[in-house]
Amino acid sequence: MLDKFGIAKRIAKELQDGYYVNLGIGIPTLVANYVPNNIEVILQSENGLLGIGPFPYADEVDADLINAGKQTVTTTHGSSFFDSAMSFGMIRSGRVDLTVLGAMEVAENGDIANWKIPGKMVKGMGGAMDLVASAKNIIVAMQHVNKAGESKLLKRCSLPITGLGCVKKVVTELGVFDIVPEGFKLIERAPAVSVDYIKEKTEGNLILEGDIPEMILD
Amino acid sequence: MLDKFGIAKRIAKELQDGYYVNLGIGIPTLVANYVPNNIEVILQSENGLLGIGPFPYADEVDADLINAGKQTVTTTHGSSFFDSAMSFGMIRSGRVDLTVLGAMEVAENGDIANWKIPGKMVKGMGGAMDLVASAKNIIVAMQHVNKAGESKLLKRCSLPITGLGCVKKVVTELGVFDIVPEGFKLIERAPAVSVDYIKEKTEGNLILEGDIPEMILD
Amino acid sequence: MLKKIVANAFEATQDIQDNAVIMLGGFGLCGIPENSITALVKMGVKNLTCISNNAGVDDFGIGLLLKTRQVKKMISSYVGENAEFERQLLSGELEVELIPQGTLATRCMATGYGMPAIFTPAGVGTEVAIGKESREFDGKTYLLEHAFKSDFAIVKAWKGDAHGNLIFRATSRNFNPLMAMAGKITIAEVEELYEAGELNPDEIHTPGIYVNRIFKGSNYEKRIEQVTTRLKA
Amino acid sequence: MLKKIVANAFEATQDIQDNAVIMLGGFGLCGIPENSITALVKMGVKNLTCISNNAGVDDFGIGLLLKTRQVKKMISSYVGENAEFERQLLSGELEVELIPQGTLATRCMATGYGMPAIFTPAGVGTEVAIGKESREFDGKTYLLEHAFKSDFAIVKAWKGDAHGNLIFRATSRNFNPLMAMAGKITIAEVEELYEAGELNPDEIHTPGIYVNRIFKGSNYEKRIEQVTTRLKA
Repeated sequence: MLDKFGIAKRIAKELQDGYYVNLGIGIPTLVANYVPNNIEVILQSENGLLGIGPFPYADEVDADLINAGKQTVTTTHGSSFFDSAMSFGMIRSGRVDLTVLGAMEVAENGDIANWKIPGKMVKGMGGAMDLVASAKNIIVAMQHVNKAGESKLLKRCSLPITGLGCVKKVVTELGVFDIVPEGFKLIERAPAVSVDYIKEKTEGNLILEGDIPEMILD
Repeated sequence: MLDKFGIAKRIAKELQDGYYVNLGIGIPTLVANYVPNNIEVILQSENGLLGIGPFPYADEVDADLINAGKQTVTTTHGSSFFDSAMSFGMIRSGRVDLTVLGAMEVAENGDIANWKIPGKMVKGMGGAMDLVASAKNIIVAMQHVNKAGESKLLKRCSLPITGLGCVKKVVTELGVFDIVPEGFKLIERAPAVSVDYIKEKTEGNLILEGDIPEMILD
Repeated sequence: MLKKIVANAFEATQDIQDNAVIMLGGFGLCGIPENSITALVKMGVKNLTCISNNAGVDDFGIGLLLKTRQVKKMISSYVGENAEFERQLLSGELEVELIPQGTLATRCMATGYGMPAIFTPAGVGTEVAIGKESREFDGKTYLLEHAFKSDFAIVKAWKGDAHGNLIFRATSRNFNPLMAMAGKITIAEVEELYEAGELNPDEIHTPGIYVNRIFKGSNYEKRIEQVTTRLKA
Repeated sequence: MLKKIVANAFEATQDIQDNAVIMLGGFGLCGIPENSITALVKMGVKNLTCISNNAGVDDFGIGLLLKTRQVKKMISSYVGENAEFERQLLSGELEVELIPQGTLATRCMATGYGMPAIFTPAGVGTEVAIGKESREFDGKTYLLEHAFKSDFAIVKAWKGDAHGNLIFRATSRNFNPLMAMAGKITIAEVEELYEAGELNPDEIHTPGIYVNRIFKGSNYEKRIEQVTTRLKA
């Protein structure tokens, strides 16, 4: 089974040289720590920054320089600033190659729910609805089950939807799943996790083709 | 009767302190020469400049700095550059206080024709259609009659329309006309021009109320 | 002569009345018009509708206006950092309209660009789409979203000049230039105020035509919501 | 590593095929991609559809592509400076679609912003409106105008860097940043090419995400259509 760092590490293997990537808050943000040394990836922050650098040293902290999670960050070589309309323009026009975000639920048809729990204080969707409606390649990073132990990979989302049929891949502590027309296709198992265990924890249609390899995280 | 400089001079009296103004090619451009000394007017060029300065001295000519008429210009204190989408954004959103442009025909309902003569090579509308569709205050500067001696202040435009019901005022060599619901209301006569002469040269409905003063150009 | 410079936030905001619809620039606490918010609190203007990506925190930013119950309605994309906000919302004292962030940004731009409405795919199939017109282009569905109407836009810039030209710094740009274009009356507070001609025309983000009033702000606190740092190696 | 830098205009444009739809930045002869136009002439690619505000003059700019009969169709707002253009148009060799300048600019922006269509009042009631959908908002009529689709956008900037970030100078900005956002593949030629990190992130007009290829141009002529000067007092 993977911890959150393992999930981030596995997602980092999806990165390709020259990719423009938007990383959501939470586990997705961790992906930045595992970008392979031999490739260059440019991180987009939807408040208006291309080229997010590492967190600043204490004496570099700049109130005017934050990411979409409102954390202080730095720039890198080749960064640019722009307003939020252009930022979502990049997203809507498909210039961002990969979007990684968290979710409360993902359905076997690629629907995602990650912004609202009825009966709880609603904090808002932020940029999530724009991202999921526009990004051409969306990977969800999340825990496989919720705190009550219920599967978050569902036949149909039970929570209010953030976007329709948009998720391409899900990475959880149990494995990697491609969303295909028939449902969740198990691509890789997490270390020491059995197919049967994954089956038990997945409510949505699970597709098993041939021998499912265990993932290699070097 | 006015010459083209007189027309420009008369239009300059319409300028108010702090106005943002777009001046078309031809007589309108001359208006810039007669801005009263005690007011400040900012000229917009739709290719992407706010704050057009005078023509450059010979040793200042800069190929990257032109107006919408493709003439070399300069900047002034407080100028800014922007792209053409923002430029027309300013125009469409009503931020430009006054637009002065030439015309082939103006109709008594405020329609304007100034971009195309059937049977002749069509050069294009450039920004004219955007300007007339959006500007809140449009003054036309033109000759009262065409080369054939026919009135250009018409009941209805005969040439292809540039915009509908948009002209607010017309200044010709003969006088100043407000466009009101009933037609062309003569506001001022040019020096030494009689009301009867203006009547003779105006095809559209001419409205004469009371004594029409002769204009004063100081 | 252009008379855009005013003395301070009080002079800039003095004609903002009860029930006004105001836009406030900033993302989180980054790039917010601190001086103007303070002035609005002191003036006590009531029943405001605030269009702003966020709602501040309990004791800073728009949170200050919430604390004094001056806000009737928030139009935002994310409001999750504010306990007083939550209390007022749950008690029904406060109305909230949540809008996807890109839609919020683009609806501001639409106003500034004289476009009455825009199409965006954000929110298709969700409750955001309820009651909205949708339309397909090239096989993809979009929602029709309307340009914002507001009485005032209040923005914060780094540098400004007497013509109202603005330059923003780093990610404090965010919604500021968009809202600057969208106010019926736009008020800009700046850290550094220059004479006309002192700013490079190529570097201006908001041309002065969009700005009605400008003043040099003071005592910027520039609070940070989440100071995240790394250790020196 | 980002591999956007190419050696020259030939390398940048080598995969532009016959029948391609290309956007070319510039207003008049100001800010046009001179090097790329020369390369296209030398390559002899044919039946191009060119989206460009103007069509150059007889012996410069897009006029060079017209002279060699490489252009099938021009989509422009104003084409009035070119005798060869006129000849081809009248003889039926060349197709022309005339579009209001603001509509042309905004349709480029729409593409770059992922908006399938925009509303503009330009052309309402004119022959430009024929066959187009119109719609009223707040009592004013607008035309629905669609985002452009093109295979390549070719722009000219003043400064650029290895990430494709671009800075334009004075009014040579014009359509360049708009078209840079609108190409399926965007090619930028620049007067000065820098390493990543040498440009100030606050001053960048076109973020590199929109630019696929960049090269340092050479021998810019920067011809001026109308040199207008005043005399020293």
